Amino acid sequence: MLSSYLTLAAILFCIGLYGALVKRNAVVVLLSIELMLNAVNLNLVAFSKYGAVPALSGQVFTLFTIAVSAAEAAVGIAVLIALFRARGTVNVDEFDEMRR
Amino acid sequence: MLADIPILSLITFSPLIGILILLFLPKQNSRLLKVTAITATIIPLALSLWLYADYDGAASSKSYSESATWVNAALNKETMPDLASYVFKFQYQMGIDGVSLPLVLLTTIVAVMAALASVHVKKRWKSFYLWFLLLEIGMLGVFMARDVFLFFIFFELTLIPMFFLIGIWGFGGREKAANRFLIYNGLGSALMLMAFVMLVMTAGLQVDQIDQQTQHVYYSGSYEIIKENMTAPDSLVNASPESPLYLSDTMRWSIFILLLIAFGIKLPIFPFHTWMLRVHTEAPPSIVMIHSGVLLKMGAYGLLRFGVFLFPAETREWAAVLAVLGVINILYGAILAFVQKEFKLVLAYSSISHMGIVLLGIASLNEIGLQGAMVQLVSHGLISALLFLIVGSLQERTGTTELGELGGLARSLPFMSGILLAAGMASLGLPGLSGFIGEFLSLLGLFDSMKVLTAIAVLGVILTAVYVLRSVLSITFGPMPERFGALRDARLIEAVPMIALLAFIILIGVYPSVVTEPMKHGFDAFLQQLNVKVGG
Amino acid sequence: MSVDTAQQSFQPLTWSDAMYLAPEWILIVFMVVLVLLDLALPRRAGRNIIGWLTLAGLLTSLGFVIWRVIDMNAGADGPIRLLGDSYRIDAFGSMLKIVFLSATILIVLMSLGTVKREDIPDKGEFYYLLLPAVTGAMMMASSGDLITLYVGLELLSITTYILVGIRKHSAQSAEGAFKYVVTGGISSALLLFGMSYLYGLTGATNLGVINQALQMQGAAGNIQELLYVAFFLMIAGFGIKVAAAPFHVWAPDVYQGAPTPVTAFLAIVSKGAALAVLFRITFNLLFFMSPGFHLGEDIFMALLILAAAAMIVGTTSALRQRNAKRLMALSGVANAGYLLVPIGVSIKGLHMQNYGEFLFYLAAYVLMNVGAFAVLSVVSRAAGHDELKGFAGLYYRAPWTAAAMIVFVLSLAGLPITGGFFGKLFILLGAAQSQAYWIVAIMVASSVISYYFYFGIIRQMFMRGGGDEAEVHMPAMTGIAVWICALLTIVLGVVPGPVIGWVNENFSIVRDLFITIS
Amino acid sequence: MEKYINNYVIVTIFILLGILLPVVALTVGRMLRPHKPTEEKKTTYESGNEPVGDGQIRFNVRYYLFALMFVIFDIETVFLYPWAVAYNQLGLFILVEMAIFIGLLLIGLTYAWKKKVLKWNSI
Amino acid sequence: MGNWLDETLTWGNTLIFALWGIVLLVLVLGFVTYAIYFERKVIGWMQLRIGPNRVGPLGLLQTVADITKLLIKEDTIPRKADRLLFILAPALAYVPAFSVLAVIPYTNKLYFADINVGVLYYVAISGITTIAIVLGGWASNNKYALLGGMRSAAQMISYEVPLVISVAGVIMMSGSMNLRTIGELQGDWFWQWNFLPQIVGFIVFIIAAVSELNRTPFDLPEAESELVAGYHVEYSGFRFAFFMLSEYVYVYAIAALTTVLFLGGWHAPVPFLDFVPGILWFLLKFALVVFFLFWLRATLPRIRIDQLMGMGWKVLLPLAILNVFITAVYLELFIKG
Repeated sequence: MLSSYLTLAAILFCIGLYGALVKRNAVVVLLSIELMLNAVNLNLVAFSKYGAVPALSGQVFTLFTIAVSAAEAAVGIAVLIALFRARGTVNVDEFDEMRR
Repeated sequence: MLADIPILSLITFSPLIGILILLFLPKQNSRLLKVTAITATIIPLALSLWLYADYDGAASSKSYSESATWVNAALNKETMPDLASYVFKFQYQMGIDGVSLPLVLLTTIVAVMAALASVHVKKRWKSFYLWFLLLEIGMLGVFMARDVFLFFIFFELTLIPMFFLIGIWGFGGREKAANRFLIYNGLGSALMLMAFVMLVMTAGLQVDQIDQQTQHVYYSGSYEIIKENMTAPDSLVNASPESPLYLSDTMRWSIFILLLIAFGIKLPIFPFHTWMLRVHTEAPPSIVMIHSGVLLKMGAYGLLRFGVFLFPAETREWAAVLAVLGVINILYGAILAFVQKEFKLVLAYSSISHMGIVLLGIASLNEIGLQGAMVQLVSHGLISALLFLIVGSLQERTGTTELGELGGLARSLPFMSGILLAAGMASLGLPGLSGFIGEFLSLLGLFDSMKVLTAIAVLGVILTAVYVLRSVLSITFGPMPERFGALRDARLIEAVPMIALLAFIILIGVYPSVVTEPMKHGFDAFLQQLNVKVGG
Repeated sequence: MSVDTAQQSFQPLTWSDAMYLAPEWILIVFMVVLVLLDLALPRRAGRNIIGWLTLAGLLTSLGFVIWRVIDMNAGADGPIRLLGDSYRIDAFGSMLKIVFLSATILIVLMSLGTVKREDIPDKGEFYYLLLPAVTGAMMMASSGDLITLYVGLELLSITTYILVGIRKHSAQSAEGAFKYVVTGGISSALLLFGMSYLYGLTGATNLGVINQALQMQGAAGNIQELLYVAFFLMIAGFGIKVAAAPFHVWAPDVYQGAPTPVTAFLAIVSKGAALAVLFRITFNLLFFMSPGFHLGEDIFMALLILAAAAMIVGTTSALRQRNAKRLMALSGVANAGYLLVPIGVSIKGLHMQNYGEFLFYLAAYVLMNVGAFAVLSVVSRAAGHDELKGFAGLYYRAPWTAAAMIVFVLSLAGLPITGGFFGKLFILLGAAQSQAYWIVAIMVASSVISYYFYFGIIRQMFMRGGGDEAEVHMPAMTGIAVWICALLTIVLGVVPGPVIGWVNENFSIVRDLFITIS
Repeated sequence: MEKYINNYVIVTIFILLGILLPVVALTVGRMLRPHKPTEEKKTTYESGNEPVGDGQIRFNVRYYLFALMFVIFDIETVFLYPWAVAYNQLGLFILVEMAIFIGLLLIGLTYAWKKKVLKWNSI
Repeated sequence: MGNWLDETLTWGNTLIFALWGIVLLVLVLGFVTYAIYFERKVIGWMQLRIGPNRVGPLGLLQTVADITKLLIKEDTIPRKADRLLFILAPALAYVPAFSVLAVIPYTNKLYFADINVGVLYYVAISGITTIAIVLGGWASNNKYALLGGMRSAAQMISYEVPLVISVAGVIMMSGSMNLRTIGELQGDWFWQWNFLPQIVGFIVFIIAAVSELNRTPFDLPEAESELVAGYHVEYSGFRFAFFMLSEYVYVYAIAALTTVLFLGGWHAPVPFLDFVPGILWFLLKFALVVFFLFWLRATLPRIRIDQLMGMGWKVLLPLAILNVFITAVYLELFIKG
């Protein structure tokens, strides 16, 4: 039971990491990060229920993770809006103002 | 009498008086600034002469040591409850002996001469002299520090002023020269620091037994403690491989080689010399006087004190290597000096060549050779200071130092040409002048142990004569370009240091005991140590 | 087991506990008041009053922290443990808090002089957002539980995301903020993923309990691989947060995009807090290991390798940098490497003053960095850009500022007699005492390489420019910050003994660093 | 334990039924309904005018702001609900804690209000 | 139903659960059919019209005819539409609408899933519908549809917040998120039901619920005068029917939820009326709520969008939070030991 949850979480995490590093669309990048965080949540909840040492703290941790990732997403989107206003694009490749 | 006052600190920090006064002087009044600065350099000279007069061999070196705890940082001793204290002790410890005294004197003399020669400086006098005096503090401190970290701090203290002095007041390529100087010497001092850190954390541990239970344990950078621990056969460093402080052979060799490279860069030893050429050509002449006259000696001094004295066995094993390096230096320097078209570069390579002789003297590992190395240090310091003093004056007048463009100056500048000739003679080792004594003693010392190398080295000395004569003669004699006809000979402010330096050169040449006398028994302990090691 | 521990570890906060949290409360209360004040003040009114009040809040909080430290040193009660050890008020945390608060105070001081409404439209927000950010850093320093640790981390991160992008009409600022959000998000995801495994394998989030579980299970050896995965994920996460190579790529862009005071905050408080947490976690979790179980050694070695990479990459890539802020970012990468060394060498043989070394260098780093950034902000204001050539001829334009900058540069380069020198020296000595000579060599080498670009600033100030550039006006508050930093840098360089001695004597590894469950 | 699983089996069944109905209905519908596409039928509807430009226009940023507000306040309930459930069993301090928590959120709301995030002025 | 839940899971049991689900599905479809009829009749009555009266006796088959018409109507998908999402959206709108019904209890004995986080489940699943609406608007590639979808999303998320927070008061009163427990714990007298002690929460809940349903006076997303028909302008045939269907299923769900949360569920208003079975009381209250919703539609005009958003954030949200506090303080003072 546990291992299937863990595998799913690991796969989600890897997809998220891949997306965050590779995707061009800034919104997709943010989504990928959320995906990674959700993989974490899955892990935590699975462990708290089926882990070797089941304990409630994992679910508490999940609540915090959810809340914090929401705040992070909110700030991320806000920043992205500001950036879109300034640059008119959400293509990550074009965010190279400072390398020039 | 002198022993009652902290004379060493006084000497070292006396330029500080100058700095403080200079800070409050107006920026534009160059004359006032110069006079103040020159006066400020005379104070340490006077004090060091006094010290020299009072110095009485190895016996009095003890009475001149000063020591105070600077940093006393408690270390965490949580798991060692029975310790009364566990600290890292970093002391302000100054001392003097036969090896450092001549160099201190050399420093103060050259500093005065360089200050006099600095009249050529054209801009930003105030900061020039501030850095200059700071540099002097650093140099004096290096020769007197008896704590490895204090030594390191003074060593680094010479780095920063030099960087500014070269970078602001130098010639065309000054910034590059300053950078090179900084990086190479920084590298050298970093390696040195690494070696020191390794030394202190092993050989620097000292346990003071207060009574049966209580112990004071401290790490110290004190040279005496390190030397004691390094050389005593039953110390924690040497005795048992189980001790956490034990220095294995690999460690010893690593530290030794680190130090060799560190000071080798400063000296400079052959592959590490490139930085110095640029400094010689780009730095302002008065700074080159100091650089060539004193700073290079710091390398030799450090090698002697920390490399050779702390690692007698390793030195013994590598004496041949050192000697070979010395010979390479001599020949390489001489040959390249021969083909240079720029007088400053000739002098730069000549410095490399002469420093090779110092290495030979050290490699001989006997009293004569070591004394020779010391005399060579002092003598080369004076000679190169003199040569660069003249170069500075020449360059100011003719605007060039290319050998091809100079010539026949004996006619328009008879006095300076005369001095130049004399300096050249000293440099090539004419008997009766200081250069001869240094080379002769070093080679004599080396001849005892390595005859073939000595022979090759002598070849190098002959080459020296060739390139020195070639360049000096081509400047003083031969056809004179038209435009040099109306040059003014040395002014008083230039003539005084020239004559003074020449006087010192002759004095050492005629009466070498002024240098060798203080160090008469300076090497005894070391040589004894060496023999014990070899014997046992 | 599960229900019992959950019941036991659940200890609600009480009123008396809440009093111990006074420094944090004060910051939060000030923030709330300032938010409301900012909203209430008319649009046209100046916002400097908010800056001053922020300063007041920080000072009050600092006062309470110091009082707590003195109070705790006087008694022998041991640390104060709140909520089942998830929040600990001990010397480890309190001393770091002093550093963080002081750094923030200096940053606010420098901002009072240089932050103008033209470039930061929401000046009020800029000031009061520093308060939750530093609260987050303080939480991180005090936490003994993965959850509080994470919440603190994110409180710090999220507020700094906003701070980086606070010049909302500037494309650079927004771009920097976006990059920071993305890397920050990835880093916290990595961190959390590692933590989730750690939690899963031990069933606890409390560091002390995890340690115990690891000790018991470590010998069994059947979970080693996952533990390695967990720790390496966490190291990667922290690596991004502290901007240690190879996880540093974001730093130059973000530092350049952010307003200078924020850059200083990122370089100092963010980095310091992440390092502090790393310190606490590694020592707590990995220190007592069963024989035959090399996790601890391997992780400490990995940290040292990370440190080495940071030092080498940071210094070498700074060599070709022409932008002062990017340069400082890369210098920060190298400094993260130096600060990782006392963590990575761990406690070996006679060497156990890691915390003293760490804290001393951190303090020196705070001073020299705030100073350098303060000068940079003034200079770039005069030049209109933050390229290195803005420093050209500073000697003619503002000789005293140039002199102060020399102090900072020397300290950054690790030359005597400055705080930076002794900071590095103590770290070197510690590493040598642990016989990690190779890291000593790398540290020393990277210091030398760094001379080149640090002295590049000096070259610009003293050897370039002919004095025809615009006059540099040093605002009074920034000037005060600069001179406080310069003087303290020198003081740390002249008398480092009392400082590091005080830390070493009042910091007990067993009492203040390790979380032991009773 | 059985009850726990059974409950979620029911939930799953409901979800499956929810999916099934559209699938079935649309499939059945496909058999019944005519299929005579013309170009005109497939144009986008703009009240009978020729459609102008693309339909997926850039819309007001305000929507995003509301989305942000929603995210923040909705997440609040993640903490609010467990708190509400456990409220009767815990002491006074839990009220204070939640007061602080909600107080901070209200300040956030005030902030948004004051910064005119909540003001709707166009489509 | 309750006793099935305690048994070990077998294929047989699963089948039984599935059958019960289908029964409910049929009932709900029936409800929707006649709710529409009822709505038209009620509104007609209120507007002094007759309402549907042609198809079947009393027009009872009117809705059936409508549905049949939709079923056999040609289904067009605009060329510019994003085909996959366009097809997906109606189904996605409907699935959560039906799924939330799983947790609603009808009496103490009659319920389906009895999960401990019932309220949370309802809130979480119903949120998905918002996505479906935005998706439908976006996939249509039509300006009106997009704006309708965005407005709808903005409205729904804005009102979800007060909706969710207003329930917190009820949860505090019962100390549980299980809907059955919440229903059960409400007292025997009608003034002990949650709607009176929680009057603020109740009002906020009702308003927010109406808005969640996109019904008048909050039916801006479908404002014909401004947006043609809102997010489903491009939909026709049975795809359109599913949007409508989910709206009416939500009417069912909300009415049932209101009954359970605030109106005492299956309890009789006074103890002596206990002899009437609980399910009848439930249906009565349920019908009342449904009627109330239709009544609103006939009575109130549509409000402006700025008023709508302003009311959600500036009035309902603070009120809901205030309600939580009042409840907390009340419980602190009078109930907690």
